[in-house]
Amino acid sequence: MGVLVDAPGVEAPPVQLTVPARPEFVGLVRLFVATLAASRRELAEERVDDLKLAVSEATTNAMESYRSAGRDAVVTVTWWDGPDRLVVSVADEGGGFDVDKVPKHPPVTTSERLRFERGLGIPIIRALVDECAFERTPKGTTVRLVMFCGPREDRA
Amino acid sequence: MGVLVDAPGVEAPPVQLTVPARPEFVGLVRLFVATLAASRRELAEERVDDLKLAVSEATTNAMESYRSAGRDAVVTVTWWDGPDRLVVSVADEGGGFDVDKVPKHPPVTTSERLRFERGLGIPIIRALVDECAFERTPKGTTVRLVMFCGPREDRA
Amino acid sequence: MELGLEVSEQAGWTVVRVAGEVDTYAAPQLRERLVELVTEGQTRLVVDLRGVDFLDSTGLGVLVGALKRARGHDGDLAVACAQERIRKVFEITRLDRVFPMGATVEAAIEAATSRPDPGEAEPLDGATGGR
Amino acid sequence: MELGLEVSEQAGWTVVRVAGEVDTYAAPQLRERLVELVTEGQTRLVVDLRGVDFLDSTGLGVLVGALKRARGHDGDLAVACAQERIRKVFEITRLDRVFPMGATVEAAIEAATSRPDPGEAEPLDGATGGR
Ligand SMILES: Nc1ncnc2c1ncn2[C@@H]1O[C@H](COP(=O)(O)OP(=O)(O)O)[C@@H](O)[C@H]1O
Ligand SMILES: Nc1ncnc2c1ncn2[C@@H]1O[C@H](COP(=O)(O)OP(=O)(O)O)[C@@H](O)[C@H]1O
Repeated sequence: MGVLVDAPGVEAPPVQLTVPARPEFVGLVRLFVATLAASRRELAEERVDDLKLAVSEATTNAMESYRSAGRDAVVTVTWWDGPDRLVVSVADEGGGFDVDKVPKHPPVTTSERLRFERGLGIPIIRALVDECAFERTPKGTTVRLVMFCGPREDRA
Repeated sequence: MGVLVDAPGVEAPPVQLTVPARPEFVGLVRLFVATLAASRRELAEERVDDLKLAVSEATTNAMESYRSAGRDAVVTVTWWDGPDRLVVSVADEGGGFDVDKVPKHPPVTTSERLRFERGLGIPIIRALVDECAFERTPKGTTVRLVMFCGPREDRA
Repeated sequence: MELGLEVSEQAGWTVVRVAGEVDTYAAPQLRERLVELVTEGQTRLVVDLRGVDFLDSTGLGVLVGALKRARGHDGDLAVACAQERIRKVFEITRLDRVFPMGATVEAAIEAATSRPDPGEAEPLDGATGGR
Repeated sequence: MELGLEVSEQAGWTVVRVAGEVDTYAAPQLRERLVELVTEGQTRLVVDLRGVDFLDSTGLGVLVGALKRARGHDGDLAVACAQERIRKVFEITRLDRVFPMGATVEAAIEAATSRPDPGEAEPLDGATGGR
């Protein structure tokens, strides 16, 4: 499943959640992330919140990628629990985009800035996770987010 | 996807959660069910609890079906939100069984009863949901649970 | 999730207060504790489920096993349970006819002590003290 | 989940107390309310986010849009926010330099009124009253 996931010690199988590409399901995705992250007790609460927000942003983008799609559009969120990292991917088949061509905002110190209500999702993702990658897939995008954390405690 | 699911008005796509066949993930399955059921406000809290317990029992059985399985064994829980019903399936590839051949317990009024610590899951499922079916699949079992409920409120 | 398990004494009974979700993940913790207690000779047990949010067939199975073990040592195992939701699981499986039960620890002990013969291995009909 | 939205008055400002999760699902409710208020002429707004558990880029976008609208009518939009978690989202995006902000409604109003010229369309450098 790509470079990040073949990282040493990441065990199969992952946990996976597939939701319809509709805004009312993004809360379920956050709950999924928060619940799984909470089982890594060595991850500070603040970083759980960071990961939750990053995944939420990626999921919102994935849902929006289907703007003109039919009723069977879905977003798939996959969670790998590695020994030293958490890896989450968010996949859509909404047509894809080139992350390097996303326009940048004017600086916040200019009045121009207020013209833009959008375009904050990817900057937020980049600021919050330790690694991220926006991969093109045949029909859409897979965003991979990585959060490093201390070694996993053994579960009972 | 089978008779129950092709029921009139059940919309595609479903919501789906796949978890490794390990006991620590059954709580996540319950959270998934409770969260999705809560969005059907016309479903009484008691019935949400009933569905949660029934799905939990089916998931526990699905996990146990893999007793001797490798590390890639998973259980897939699928949720369909129908206009007049909720349909949940729990699928494993743990080899399957014949539900009609599951032994019955001696009556609770005899001392024999105390010899059996197991065998309560399927009776509990049958008691709690409106319909259930234990289907054999090529490699395992799919349990389908149906809960009737009032017509869906429109979401904002 | 770890189970909360606190042991105390009340009126000559050993009370095990359980908190959390008693499912396939957590049930082994409860089993281990109950087996330990019976092995130590504490055979008159009340399992206080009032702090339990969820109980499934695995949890019931642990209680049945512990009841058998306790009665095998001339003891008993009573269940304190106030929530309709948890009580329902006992009713569906008819195990409310097997366990002495009450809505409080006191009521559970009362149900156990008013049984015709608490040392006997089983209720002989549906009309047990626990109902 | 529906958003909680309560409107009140304080020191000549219209305070919108928001509760819940401001995400792509709920943000339209907030946008609608803020647009309504500005349209009614309530252009000096404090959005009180202290009861908000989650705020994402969609929520920020709504606030930016409402700020632009309010300033376009010689008003302003200040943000009250006490939780580190929510404040962080403003800091990451540097929008803490755009909005007058405070940990309480009073402090948010104070930040807005001490800005060099609250009616102006933008802060001209990083040292705005909101920091
Ligand atoms: N999964 C995706 N599929 C298609 N396009 C995307 C995807 N994610 C982001 N984009 C594009 O990148 C742009 C910037 O994304 P983002 O920074 O999250 O801001 P916003 O979503 O508010 O526009 C989006 O407007 C969209 O055009
Ligand atoms: N998904 C499944 N795959 C294989 N066997 C199953 C499955 N579900 C149930 N069974 C069989 O049916 C039996 C009875 O199940 P149940 O009533 O839930 O009690 P328990 O799981 O406690 O034994 C199980 O012991 C098992 O042999």
